Amino acid sequence: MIQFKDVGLVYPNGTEGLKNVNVTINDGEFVVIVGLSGAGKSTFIRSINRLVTPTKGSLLVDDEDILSYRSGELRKLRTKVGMIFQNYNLVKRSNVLKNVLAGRLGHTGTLRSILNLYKKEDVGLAYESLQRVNISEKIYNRADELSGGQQQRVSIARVLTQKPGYILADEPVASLDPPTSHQVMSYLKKINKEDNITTIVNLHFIDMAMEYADRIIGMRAGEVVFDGPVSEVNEKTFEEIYGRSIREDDLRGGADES
Amino acid sequence: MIQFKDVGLVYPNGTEGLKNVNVTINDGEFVVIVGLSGAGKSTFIRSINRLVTPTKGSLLVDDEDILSYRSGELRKLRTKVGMIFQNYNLVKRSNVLKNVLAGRLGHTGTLRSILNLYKKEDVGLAYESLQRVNISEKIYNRADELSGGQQQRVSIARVLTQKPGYILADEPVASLDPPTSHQVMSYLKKINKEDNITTIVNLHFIDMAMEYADRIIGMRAGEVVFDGPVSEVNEKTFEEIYGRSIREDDLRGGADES
Amino acid sequence: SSDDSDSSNAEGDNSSESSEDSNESSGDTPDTLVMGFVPSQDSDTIADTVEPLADRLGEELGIEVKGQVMTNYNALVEAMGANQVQIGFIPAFGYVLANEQYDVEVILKSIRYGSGTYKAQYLVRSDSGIESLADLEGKVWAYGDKSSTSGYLFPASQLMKEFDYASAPELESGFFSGTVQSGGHDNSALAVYNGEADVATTFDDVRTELEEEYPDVMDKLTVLDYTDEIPNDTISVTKNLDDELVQKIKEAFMSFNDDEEMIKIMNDVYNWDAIDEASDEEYEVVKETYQEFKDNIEL
Amino acid sequence: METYTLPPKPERSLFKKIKTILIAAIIVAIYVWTFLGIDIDWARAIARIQDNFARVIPNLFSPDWSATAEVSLSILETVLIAFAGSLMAAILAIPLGFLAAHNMTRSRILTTIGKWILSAVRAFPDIILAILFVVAVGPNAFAGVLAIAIGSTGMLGKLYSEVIESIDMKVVEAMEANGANKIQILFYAVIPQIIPEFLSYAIYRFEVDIRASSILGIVGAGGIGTMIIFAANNRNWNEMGLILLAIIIVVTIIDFISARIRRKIV
Amino acid sequence: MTNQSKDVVKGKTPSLYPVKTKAQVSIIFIVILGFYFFSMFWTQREMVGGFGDSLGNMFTVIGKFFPPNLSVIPAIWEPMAQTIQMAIVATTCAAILTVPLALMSAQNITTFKPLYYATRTLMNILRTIPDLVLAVIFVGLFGIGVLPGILALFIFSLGILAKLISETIESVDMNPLEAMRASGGNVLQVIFFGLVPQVLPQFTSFVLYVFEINIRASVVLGLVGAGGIGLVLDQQLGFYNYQNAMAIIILIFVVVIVIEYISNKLREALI
Ligand SMILES: Nc1ncnc2c1ncn2[C@@H]1O[C@H](COP(=O)(O)OP(=O)(O)OP(=O)(O)O)[C@@H](O)[C@H]1O
Ligand SMILES: Nc1ncnc2c1ncn2[C@@H]1O[C@H](COP(=O)(O)OP(=O)(O)OP(=O)(O)O)[C@@H](O)[C@H]1O
Ligand SMILES: [Mg+2]
Ligand SMILES: [Mg+2]
Ligand SMILES: O=P([O-])([O-])[O-]
Repeated sequence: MIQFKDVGLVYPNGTEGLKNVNVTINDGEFVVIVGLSGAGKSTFIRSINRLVTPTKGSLLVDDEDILSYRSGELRKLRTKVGMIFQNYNLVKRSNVLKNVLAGRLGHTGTLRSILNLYKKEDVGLAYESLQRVNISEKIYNRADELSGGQQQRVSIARVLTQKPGYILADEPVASLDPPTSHQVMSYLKKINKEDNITTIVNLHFIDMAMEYADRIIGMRAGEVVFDGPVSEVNEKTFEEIYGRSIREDDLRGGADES
Repeated sequence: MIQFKDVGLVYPNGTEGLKNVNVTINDGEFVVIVGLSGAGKSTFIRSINRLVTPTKGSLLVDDEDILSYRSGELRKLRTKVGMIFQNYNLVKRSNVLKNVLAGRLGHTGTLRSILNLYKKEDVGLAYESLQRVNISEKIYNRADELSGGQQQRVSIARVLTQKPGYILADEPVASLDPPTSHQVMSYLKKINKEDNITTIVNLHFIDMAMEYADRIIGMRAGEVVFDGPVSEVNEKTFEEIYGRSIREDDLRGGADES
Repeated sequence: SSDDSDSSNAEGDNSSESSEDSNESSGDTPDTLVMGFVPSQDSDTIADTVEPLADRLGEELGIEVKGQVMTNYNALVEAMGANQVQIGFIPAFGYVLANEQYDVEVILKSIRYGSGTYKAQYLVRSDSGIESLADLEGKVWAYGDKSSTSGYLFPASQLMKEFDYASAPELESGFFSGTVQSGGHDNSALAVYNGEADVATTFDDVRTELEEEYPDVMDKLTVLDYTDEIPNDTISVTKNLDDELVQKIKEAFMSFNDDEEMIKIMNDVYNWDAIDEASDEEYEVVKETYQEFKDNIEL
Repeated sequence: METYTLPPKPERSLFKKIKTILIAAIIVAIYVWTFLGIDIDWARAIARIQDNFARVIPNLFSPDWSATAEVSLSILETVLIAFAGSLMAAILAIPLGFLAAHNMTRSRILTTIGKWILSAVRAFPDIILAILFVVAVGPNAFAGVLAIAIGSTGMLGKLYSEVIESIDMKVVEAMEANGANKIQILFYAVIPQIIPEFLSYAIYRFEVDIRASSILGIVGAGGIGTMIIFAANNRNWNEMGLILLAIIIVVTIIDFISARIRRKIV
Repeated sequence: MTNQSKDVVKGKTPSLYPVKTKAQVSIIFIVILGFYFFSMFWTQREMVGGFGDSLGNMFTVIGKFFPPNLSVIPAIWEPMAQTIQMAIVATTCAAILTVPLALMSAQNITTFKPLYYATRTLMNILRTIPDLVLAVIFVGLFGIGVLPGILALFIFSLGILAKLISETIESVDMNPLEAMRASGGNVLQVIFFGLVPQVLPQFTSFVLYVFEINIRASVVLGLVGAGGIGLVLDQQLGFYNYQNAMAIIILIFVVVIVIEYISNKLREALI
């Protein structure tokens, strides 16, 4: 369970990234965060694994306030929380397997990992994760030899190998074309359901959010302006989030609608 | 007018890029070429300005066979045929105006262009082109400061500045999100209509092709398997082109349908 | 300043001495002797190996001897100071530094062309009309570099005495109208040959080195005058070498004089006719010259 | 053609304008100073090369084959010295490169110290380094190895730090988000990104060091350098020709081998 | 590839790298390491003393360089200036001439193979010749003076610059160049519009890097009568004025730092 209690975040330059955020995310939920560019979506997500640190309030993950964590605890937290990035953030020159095994780093001793002495189970897990996202045949290819969608799948496999309790995904499909986007979102959803991993995703496109989310959180200027199940989303919600009514441009070809 | 007569192209490694292609494209048409990846769409387009050279048949542009052209004539041909690329192909470190003026290179003496001594009309033309794609306020920004859609608009402005008789566009929207894609396609269509420039575009997404094209050419394994007006396209056409019936993934959220 | 560097170094040496196992109280007898060799420039064939000599010496002494050729005497001086090299073949000027800095002692010297000394020469163009040193006033002077005994120190010292200049900079700018630092004796001679300078000071006789490339050099350049005698290269040893060993080294070298084969090697490879005993006093003249220039050498 | 007006160029601040003018003025001044300071008598130079061409060039191109064995041995020794020295430098430069890279060492003071150490090492003339190592280990090839190692560390450290500064930090962030510790991040996110460049700079430096061996002869560190200096002092152009040929052959071979290795590893 | 996939299918826990890659890299690694140990052994075989008092000895000598006699700095300005001037001329000329040479030795620009190989070989040879040898040859040809020094630096810089810059050119984004060609630009126009803006920052930084190398190389040039600060340094060492020599080293250090500062500023401005 993740609880934001009165969380505020002011960046060193004075920008207010989060304002007075109160949100509770239950285990196993698939939450999508939508909002304009600069609304604070990334800041929200990155607070959860402390890539940024809120300056106010308290943020509880599994009932512990993570804001006071220091390096050792922080690494433990991050081992528990997997993250997927817009640009995949793979090591381009390393091969797929090594990239995926990097997900195990938090569970592996320093020396072992430096010497590439992974436990058999870890390598097995990595391979299994690659199979789950259907890309196990590329195991020895270098990451830069893969297409965008394939790279994103590898990065999902990396997170799976981490065996996290939570997955955070910051615009995981922004660099992908629509069919591939759907594919990636489907994988995320599948994993959310199969493994019961709480998943929090940032998206720009509302129709896609509607298709995959259990629950939608709308942000605007650092504040949460909407929070509810997909069924509650209506025209007015969009106005709240985007400050104007929905336009065709806000939609990205959802498979079901067309 | 562009005429492919029995055109074939075999790449040095033996791949057949084009097989026995016979197509005539009339002035002022807006033609969209669709087909699977590797079908030969790019090869088709790039033959027209001789970025690749067919190895068989004859290819007539304005009734002259361009396959025999050598460097001087080739430059004249390319001055007449503008091209837009998937990745915009702008010089990232140069500013927008300079990028757009590059469209005038074929019309400008070497010394003049190297010394940046453009004719006043050329600069005027470049500015006007930027205005036509609504991006004139970014004239002094460096290309890498622009978003993808803006960059593609700059590259359209570059082609407009060239004052071409033909525009070739090789997947001009593949790196763009749907709203921006529609915007870029609209600009291309607008220019096609206003200036009566023959426009040939490669697209992956069929619904977008249907929306903007006058005529669709379907390719498969180097061969033209469909050629006809949009109105003639039906379920069977897709099967011919893609070797299977249409799937939701082939569509990209068209604005009108949703 | 040389005094305190001396004392500080003495300490360093003592400590290294105690750390090594010395079986006799008077000094070291290392298992291996290192012989460092910096050839002076006035030989027309300069060897880049001293192996034959080192091997022979090793045989005579019953100790392993290694030989290394260097081309910079600073390196040799420092190596002797650090006791990395025990026997040094050093030109006179380098010896003076080594003696001053690290109490290196000369034991032998080389005999070339039948002499234990050499001298510097003043070279002028034959058609220049320069007939005496006095005629050099207002002319352009070419020398190799300032730390060359024959190329700079001795001639400069001679001219300063003769024409009464107190320091080298005054000589260079007062007596001469200009100077050319050429980097080498051959270059100095060529500077005169080509008319870029009027007089070159070199060892006697650099022209033989140039004869092959410039067949007319003997005619075009004449020797105007010579300097005083400069003592030849030394064979020196570090001060903490065992006295008996030093004696043996001396004897071994001297014995080469009676060995036809060795004489031939030395002549072929180093231009040496023979080896002779030498003492520190013989180098006094170079020491004086060094002192004279040391502090007022123009930067 | 209709009339048009370009939008005004973005206004640059007065300060910037002055700065630009000032920089331009300084550059012009530097060149004026340079060309006034350097006087080359071209007529003399041309006369000289006409005289000397025949003395030097033909001899350079007719190498003195009799020295082949000696030259081959020396160049081999040089290769060994350069190899040991540059590999040592390639390793020594790594910590310094990381210290001087601002994205690895967050403290500005430490990076500045790192950069200054590298500059100081580079400013130290090779010849003095060589003397110091002769003092340390005696006049032999190993002194050369050490002199080359230290001398090369300055340049390699600088180049390394630039490579490190240009890596993709997003990957580092991704590893951080996994719970990897600093050392793991180093091995998983940083090293894979820098290896190819490090490798090519190290190989490049190896080549440079083979050439730099001339300095070694000065201190009895052996190798081809001694022969170069003696050939120069003796004006022995034939031997110089042979030495040059040997160096060219060796560096070409190294170029060839290293290109293959690089292809394998990158 | 097919072999690898088979490997994968067979075992549930594949090895981290394909066996073949692993073997190749290991062999290369072992060979390099073996060669290293051999070199170390070979270069140390002449070593007599061991490392016993190496550091002590070194510090004794280093101690002689301190304190630096900074009072000589005014007197060494002139040769330092001469060195800088020589380096400026050599670097500038090399930077200019590098442009065509680097283009000709870049595989993606020069598609005419013989020309590419010819320039590449020529550049490799130039780069190979030790600066001292170049200086000696040019002194032999032109007599003493700054000209042979400048020429030696020039040739030497040219080799380095052409290599570094041609590699930069080979790594540029070719797409804009294709766009220029597609709009009818000729070869020169394509290069000026498409290529130059992409390589300019690297170019500047390499030129300044070579400039710094040239400043330091002049120490060697001093040995053959090419003048400059190297001659003075050598002289001061020769007379055992180590404290003066240290002042010269400090001056060189300052120049190196200044160049590095300028280089950083310029790069920041250009990127
Ligand atoms: N490191 C930072 N320092 C200062 N301000 C920042 C920083 N990161 C983000 N901001 C600011 O904080 C606000 C929220 O940014 P955030 O990245 O969370 O937005 P977002 O919703 O993710 O936007 P996008 O959709 O563009 O990614 C923005 O105004 C942004 O400019
Ligand atoms: N330079 C080349 N050399 C060899 N084969 C090539 C070359 N360029 C393309 N091909 C091959 O020619 C065929 C047609 O390629 P083309 O690029 O025209 O396809 P496309 O329809 O544009 O595909 P995509 O949608 O992926 O861009 C493909 O099989 C491709 O692999
Ligand atoms: Mg964001
Ligand atoms: Mg294509
Ligand atoms: O050997 P010299 O000192 O006379 O040059």
